[in-house]
Amino acid sequence: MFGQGLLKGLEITWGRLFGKKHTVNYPYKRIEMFPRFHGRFQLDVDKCIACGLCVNACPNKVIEMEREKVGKKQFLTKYVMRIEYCLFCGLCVESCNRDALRFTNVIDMNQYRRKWVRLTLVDRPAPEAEETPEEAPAKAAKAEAAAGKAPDKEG
Amino acid sequence: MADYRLPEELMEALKSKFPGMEVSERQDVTLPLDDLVPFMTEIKENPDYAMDFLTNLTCVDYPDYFEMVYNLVSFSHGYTLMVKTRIEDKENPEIPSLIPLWSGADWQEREVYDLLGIVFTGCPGHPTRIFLEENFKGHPLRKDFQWEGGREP
Amino acid sequence: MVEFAMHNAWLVPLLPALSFLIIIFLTKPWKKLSALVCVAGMVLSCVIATLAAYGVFTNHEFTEKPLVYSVRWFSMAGLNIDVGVQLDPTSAMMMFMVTLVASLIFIYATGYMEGDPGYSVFFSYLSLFGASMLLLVVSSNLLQMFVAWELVGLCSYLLIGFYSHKISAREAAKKAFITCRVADFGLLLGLLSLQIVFGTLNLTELAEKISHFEQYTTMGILTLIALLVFAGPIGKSGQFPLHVWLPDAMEGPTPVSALIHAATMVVAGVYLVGRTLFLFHEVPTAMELVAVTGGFTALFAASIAITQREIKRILAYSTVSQIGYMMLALGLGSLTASMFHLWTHAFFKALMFLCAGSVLHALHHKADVWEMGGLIKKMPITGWTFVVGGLAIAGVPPFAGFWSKDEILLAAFDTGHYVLFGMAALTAFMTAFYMWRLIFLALFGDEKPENHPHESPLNMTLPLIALAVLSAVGGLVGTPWAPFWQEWIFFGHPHHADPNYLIMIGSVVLALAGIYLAYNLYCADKTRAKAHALAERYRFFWTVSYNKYYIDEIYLWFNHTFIDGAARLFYLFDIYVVDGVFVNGIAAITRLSGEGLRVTQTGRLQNYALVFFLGVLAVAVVLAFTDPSTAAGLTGGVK
Amino acid sequence: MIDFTLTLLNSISWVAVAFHTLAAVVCISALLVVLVRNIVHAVLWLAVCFVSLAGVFMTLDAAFIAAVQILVYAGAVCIMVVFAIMLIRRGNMGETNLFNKQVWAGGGVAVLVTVLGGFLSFRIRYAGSAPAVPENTVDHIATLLLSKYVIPFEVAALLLLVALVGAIFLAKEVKADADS
Amino acid sequence: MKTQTYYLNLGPQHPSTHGVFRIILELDGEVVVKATPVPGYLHRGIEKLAEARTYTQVIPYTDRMDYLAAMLMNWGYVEAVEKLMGIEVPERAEYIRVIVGELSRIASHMIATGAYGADIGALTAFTYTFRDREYVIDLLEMVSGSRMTFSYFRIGGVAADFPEEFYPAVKKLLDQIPAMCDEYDGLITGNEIFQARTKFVGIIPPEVAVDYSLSGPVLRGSGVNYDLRKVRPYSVYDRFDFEVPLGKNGDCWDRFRIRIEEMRQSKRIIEQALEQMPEGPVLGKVPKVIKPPVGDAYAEIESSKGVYGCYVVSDGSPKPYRVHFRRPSFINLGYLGKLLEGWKIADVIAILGSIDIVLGEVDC
Amino acid sequence: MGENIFVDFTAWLRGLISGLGVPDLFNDIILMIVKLAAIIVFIALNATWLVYMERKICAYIQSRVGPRHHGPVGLLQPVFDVVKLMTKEIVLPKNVDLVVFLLAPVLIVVPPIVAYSVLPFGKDMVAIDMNIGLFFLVAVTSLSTIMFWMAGWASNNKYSLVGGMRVVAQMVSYELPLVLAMLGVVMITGTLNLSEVVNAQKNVWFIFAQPIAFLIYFIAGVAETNRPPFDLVEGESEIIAGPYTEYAGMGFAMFYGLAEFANMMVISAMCTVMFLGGWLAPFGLTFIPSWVWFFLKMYLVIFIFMWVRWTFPRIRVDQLMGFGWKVLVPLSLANIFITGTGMYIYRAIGW
Amino acid sequence: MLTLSVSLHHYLILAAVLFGIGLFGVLTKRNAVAVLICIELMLNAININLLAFNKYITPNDFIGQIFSIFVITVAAAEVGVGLAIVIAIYRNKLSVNLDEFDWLKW
Repeated sequence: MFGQGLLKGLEITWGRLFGKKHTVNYPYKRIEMFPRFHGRFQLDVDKCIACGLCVNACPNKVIEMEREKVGKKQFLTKYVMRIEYCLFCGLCVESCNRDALRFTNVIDMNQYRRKWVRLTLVDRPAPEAEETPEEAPAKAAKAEAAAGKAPDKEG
Repeated sequence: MADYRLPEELMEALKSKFPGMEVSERQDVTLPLDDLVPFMTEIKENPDYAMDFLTNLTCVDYPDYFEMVYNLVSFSHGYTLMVKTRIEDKENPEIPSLIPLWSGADWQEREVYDLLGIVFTGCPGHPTRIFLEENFKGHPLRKDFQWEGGREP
Repeated sequence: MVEFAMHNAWLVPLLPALSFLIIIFLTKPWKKLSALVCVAGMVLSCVIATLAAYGVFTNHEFTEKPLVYSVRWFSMAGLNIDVGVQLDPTSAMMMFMVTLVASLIFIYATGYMEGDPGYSVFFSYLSLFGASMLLLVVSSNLLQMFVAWELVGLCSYLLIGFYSHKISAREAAKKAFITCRVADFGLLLGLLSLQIVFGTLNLTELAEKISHFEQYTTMGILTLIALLVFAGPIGKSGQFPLHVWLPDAMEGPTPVSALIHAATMVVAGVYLVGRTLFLFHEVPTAMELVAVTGGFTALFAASIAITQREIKRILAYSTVSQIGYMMLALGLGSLTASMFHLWTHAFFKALMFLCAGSVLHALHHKADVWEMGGLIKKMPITGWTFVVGGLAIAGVPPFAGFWSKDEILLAAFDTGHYVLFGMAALTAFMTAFYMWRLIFLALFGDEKPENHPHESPLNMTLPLIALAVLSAVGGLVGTPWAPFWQEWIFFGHPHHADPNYLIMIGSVVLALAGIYLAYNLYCADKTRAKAHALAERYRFFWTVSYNKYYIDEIYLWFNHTFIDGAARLFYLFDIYVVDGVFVNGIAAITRLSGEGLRVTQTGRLQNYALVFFLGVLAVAVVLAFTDPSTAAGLTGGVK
Repeated sequence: MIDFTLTLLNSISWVAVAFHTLAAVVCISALLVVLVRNIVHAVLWLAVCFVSLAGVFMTLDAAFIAAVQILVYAGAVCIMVVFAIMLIRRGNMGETNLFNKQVWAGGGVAVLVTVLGGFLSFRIRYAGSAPAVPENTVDHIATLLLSKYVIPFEVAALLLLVALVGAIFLAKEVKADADS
Repeated sequence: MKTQTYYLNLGPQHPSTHGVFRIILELDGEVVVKATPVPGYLHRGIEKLAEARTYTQVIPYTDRMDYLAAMLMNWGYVEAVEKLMGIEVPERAEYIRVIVGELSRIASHMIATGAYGADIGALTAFTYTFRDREYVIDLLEMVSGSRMTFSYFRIGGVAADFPEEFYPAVKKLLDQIPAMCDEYDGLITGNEIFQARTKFVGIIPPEVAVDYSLSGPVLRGSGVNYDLRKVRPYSVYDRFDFEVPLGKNGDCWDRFRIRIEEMRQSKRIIEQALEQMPEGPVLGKVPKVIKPPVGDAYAEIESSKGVYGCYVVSDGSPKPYRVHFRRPSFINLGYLGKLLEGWKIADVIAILGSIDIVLGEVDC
Repeated sequence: MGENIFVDFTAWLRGLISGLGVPDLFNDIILMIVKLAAIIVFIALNATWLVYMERKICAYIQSRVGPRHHGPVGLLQPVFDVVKLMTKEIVLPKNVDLVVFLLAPVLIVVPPIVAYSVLPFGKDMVAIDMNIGLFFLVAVTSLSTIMFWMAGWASNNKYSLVGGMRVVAQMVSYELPLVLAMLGVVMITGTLNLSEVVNAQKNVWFIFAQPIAFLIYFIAGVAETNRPPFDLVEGESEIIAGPYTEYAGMGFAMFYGLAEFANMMVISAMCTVMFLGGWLAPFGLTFIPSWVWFFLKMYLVIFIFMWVRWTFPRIRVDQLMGFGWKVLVPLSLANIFITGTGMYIYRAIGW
Repeated sequence: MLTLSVSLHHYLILAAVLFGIGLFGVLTKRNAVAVLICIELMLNAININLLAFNKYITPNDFIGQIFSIFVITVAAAEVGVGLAIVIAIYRNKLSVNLDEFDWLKW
């Protein structure tokens, strides 16, 4: 009969009128994020060896890394993520051998101005060099080479 | 995985008909440019092949030539076939259009013209750009395409 | 019941007319329904006609005094035209015959026309024809009869040209129409003269007045009138020299040929002459002319029929010939014999046409008899009924044709027209010959392998069987030993001729001789060498006969020479005198004055409106300021 | 002074105020219909004119006619006209309601007609104050329409039907010719 | 008789073009005389970008094509690279791919359904499907960490195994999917007004559909049985029992209805996949730096919009020499101009919505 | 208590003014202005409330909760909306027909306001008790067509133009079944006076006596107010916003908020008066004032409007015209015929 | 002295003025639609007269009111047909300028 579908629709909406509401009163109430959520980056500075793998892994050249050689170790002085270009693909996190770079569940990365969006994870001066000449300089050089060899400038 | 390639005997028949064609080990067919339209007409119209569905059409810019790639499917037999042909003229690449055979080639050819600058002849209204604006200079997917700009470092 | 039928005989033409209207306006999209309406109308008419005929034939007084119901159609000073129904034995017989044959043919047509795109239209035409023909039959008035006469002509035209996609059909339709119009013109003149001279067209009054025509006119005028009136039948009944349209009319569908061009319409001429026999009776010259025309036509047409090849054409010439027979009988003053032959002829000729139609239907319209053969094995019902028809027309006793033909021969012999009698006898022989030639060629002999005939469906064969029965026994109403017919239908007084056994036996012998000759030439001899040899031997006669005596060609030549010449003359007159002086001269004057007035015609609406309102203003001012009461009246009438 | 004003004001009837205001609106909007250069504006002024005319009808104790006026003229006729204008739209609507060459002649005739009409209207004499119009006019009109004037009523209905069919026929597109 | 036509510029910013897409309509009254689709407002040059990335780095870019079914976009690309390199994918990874792919398909079809409802005017349906899609997206987020651009696939497998809490969640969702589909059916599909709007509108005859290389629900709506999962099963699709819903008339109604049916079928596939899923690694033996041999490969999968193909050319370096994507939305859109002729403005929306384009994919 | 609160207030005001020695004429005028102002305030208040109600109902139907941040449960949301819209810039596009463009949103609220003057809100609560009230109301509401058209025409935008065409076609077409449906009621009551129509429903509401007419009236009413499923005038997925495409700020608010809801209220109020017994109390619950009943019923109808709106898709323009002319008009004519026959039988039996 | 009474003459003069304006428009407008509009004005002037006479002279007969209903009916029909003709002409000539319609057949 004509109109059956119409009545059926009305019935469904009537049911929904008193049904469960799915709205969450954001920002006062938030949903739990899943552990794997790609939120704001977090860099465990102590774990980071400034190897530059993440820089290489990034498809969009988001990560800017500056390091200084302090003794036999590379010392991370600046680690900036240009989040405005970030794809949140997770390749950098995946590439990190030391588990230093991680995602958090924090989603509030929005800023009022575009230039504030940039995420500076580490910005510190290099400490005075503690002479540790027994470390192999070749390893560091290799790391530097890897860092320098950033992906080509895109066409 | 089942095999969806063209059976040997059919391939042999095609070979005898088009002597200029080369078949790779994956049964991909590479044709001289002149044989393209007769070959395509044959495999579309001949009920033994009945390649009625042009899945994909694209082009690759190799240093010495352009290579057109066509992926064809036959609904009735279930065959798939990849056909390639080379355009040696890098300055003014031209190739006959396949729109008369498969209307689905229309937009794909326009895309190839737009991004690689291959001119498809034989159809009115072509070539027309599809993505980029009409007065855009150059064809971005060519290897020699240079574009000034991009984001700040 | 019978009373009702007799007093409401007007229903007989009305019912088919109603079916015509119903089909045209309502049921046209539904083919079966249309056919049903058409057949039902005619069958109902048939029932009424049968009852009415029964009433007439059981009551003797109508022979003397016909039952007439009429109403005034229109009247002017000196001219009163009635329409009405006249029931007397002749019209009752005719009515019965027409409705019966028509019913059967309509039923037949439902099968024959199967699958035709114009199915419904065909049946609407058939209904219209039935109505017109019955109107003609029942007319009490010559003008009414003329109207019906023209209506049947129209239907004939429509039905001949029914296969309008065929050029030949269109041409034949035009030919029939024009030929009949030529004849009808004469008839119309005759009727007008009758009206002018006698002041009435009512049959009864006219009969009354013509019986003492000396009070009104002279013999010469009356002769002229009779000849003019006879022109109509010559055309409609296909008498020499206006017979040319009838064979061509076979282009129409076969039921049409059977109904219109064999059984009913073409005999309308005979019927008309029969109805107006009181006129001809007073004019011996005209009577002679009628008899001679009839006799000659009979012989002439029969001689053509001998050599024709197309099945329907042979039958058509046979029809012409048989109608000539009827005319001959009329000319001899024997209404009885004429009507009797009309009656029997209707049955067997309709039967033969329908059989021919059945054959054509089976052979997918292959018409040449030489290409047929052996059909009787594949189509037994059609074949055997055809044979019955053939026996009837050939005049083999006791089939119908024998009795009626015998009556005519007897009439000719009795009145002493021996030449005509000889012609009639010869015709009878030739009739038997050509008809059996047809039968032997088509039905017997070897089967042609390229033909795949099949028996027609039931709704086609049933009418055949019915008509075959009628052809077989239809003549028994008028045998010399039981002359019911002669008791009823006569002119003047009943004519009781004694049976002349000599003539009877002679005619049978002639018929059998014709059949035997045909058998000899066309059946016994499979190769038909003898027939070919005969044709070769009398090549001239064969050619002339086969080309129908070149009548059509003569007419064509006549047309080209005389009529076109006259037309050229009139054309010149029209160009120079009518156009040059009258038309263009007056136009030039008009144009000149128009050019002068054109300036005021701007074509702009608002311009006109402006002038219009100026006029209104002027009128209002005049009215308002001349007489206050007028102004008050203008503005509302309140003081 | 206040007393005088009050007396004056008390003497003014509702109807008089309404009539004069509405008459002014009617005349001005009608003039604008003729004078504005954009046909769309002309139609909108026409609507104003019709609505005010409905008001004038109200002052004539013809509320029913007033409603009919609004419904038919303002509601239907104006819509029809604007629809027609939309169908015969052109780029610039600014110059669509111009005068033709006979503007002075036409104006003269119109003024003459008006003056004559006004002059003639003063010739009418009627019994000073009008008798009261019955309260419920609709009943009377309905009764009359369906009894005494039933034939004109039906004829009018027929006329409307014929006009409807005619209008559809005239304005119908001939699709067969449109393929070129 | 002259009739005036006029041009109407539908888009690029029009609510019903599902993005930035423009159709130049030549109208006679409300009837479309000629329609010229103009894509390209979202062209980002992904194919060019891919030439400057390593093979792995291309994966996030494929997400940005059909961002409503990003998993499927990943899949086509990694399939092509795996074909090029001849990598064997672990079976568990294949099952994971099937599950997330079908979930992605469900999410995509939910959007198509709801957005089509919104196009036709039933806004409530739109919110319902988005509400339900959130639950699907939640699952995908659970495994991949993102809600839209998952980048979950890797060459040779997937990025990570399912977390433990995934299994009960997906079971719960699967139980709800029939009810969800019934709700859409009740609210939209069964609605007489909706049927009047979509039935026998925008009819694509099957032979035309094949001629124009249409695919996916658009092709199947015309009654052509061509679903790669059945016709040329890739991955492990040959192990599942499911049906390919087909349309009869090739009208908008068929195309729309097929998507709801496909949701139900996807649910069946996921159930079976969960049952059959073996244990094992989720990433195959892949070298650290992916350097395929010189050559080319073309692989196809059935995405939610149709046949999604990827053609990869390698010159032996770690970066692809050329990547081409055969995007179903783009090719399905190729017939739009012809299809729209003769329909009304409202039908334009209905037809465009029924093709279900994603502009990110069309413009690439 | 409450039953005669408005009537008493009017009487008191009249007494007060005449007590000041103001002539009757001006007393009338002042009262008129007061009534008019009351109606405008009433419409404005109701429209804001309806904006809120629509958003809430929409949200609830869509499993959301709707506005809830401004004021208790978001009650002040429409106020904020109004403030925002009033302070927004009125954008004047190029080449618009300026006067018409600006006049249209102002005039659009006039017909509903005028229509309210004859609506009986409660017992004896009617501004002008016209004896052709129903007819007057129909006539006045038909005027709003031209305002919509003005907006669509003046915008100089093709979407607006298409919307204008649609609005004219739709509103003119659906006026016919609307009026014809009401004719059934008029036939039964034999009067055009709305108060008498309400009084005639003392025994049985006309929704029970004229169910078909009610249905037709409801459908045509939805179409008259340009609401879904007949909202193809603004049909945002097709022609953006139809005639209002180019409007911003207050002009937009006049169309979308004020005019739409005012029209909807007129239609619902008419529905209440004609079919739902107007201000009559059901089940003898007369202790609740009549005007409360009136508003309850009116809001019930409005709720159904909203419910329907958020459930159904939009229909196409040819289907709209076809439905109006081929279904509703014949159906309403049949209803009139049935009503006439029924009345004849009724009288013949002589109950 | 200010008199603000209303009499029959007031209405008649209003009608005359309205009629005059309408007539002016009919005679001088170039646009066919405008001419139709002005004809409507003239018809309305007639209606004023009818109703005024009805009120002031025969208030109980309602002839004027009924007649004005007929006038309105006829006017509606006239506008419908008139506009249809205008549109038909426009389709053929792409013009509604009455000055160009000086042909009597096409």
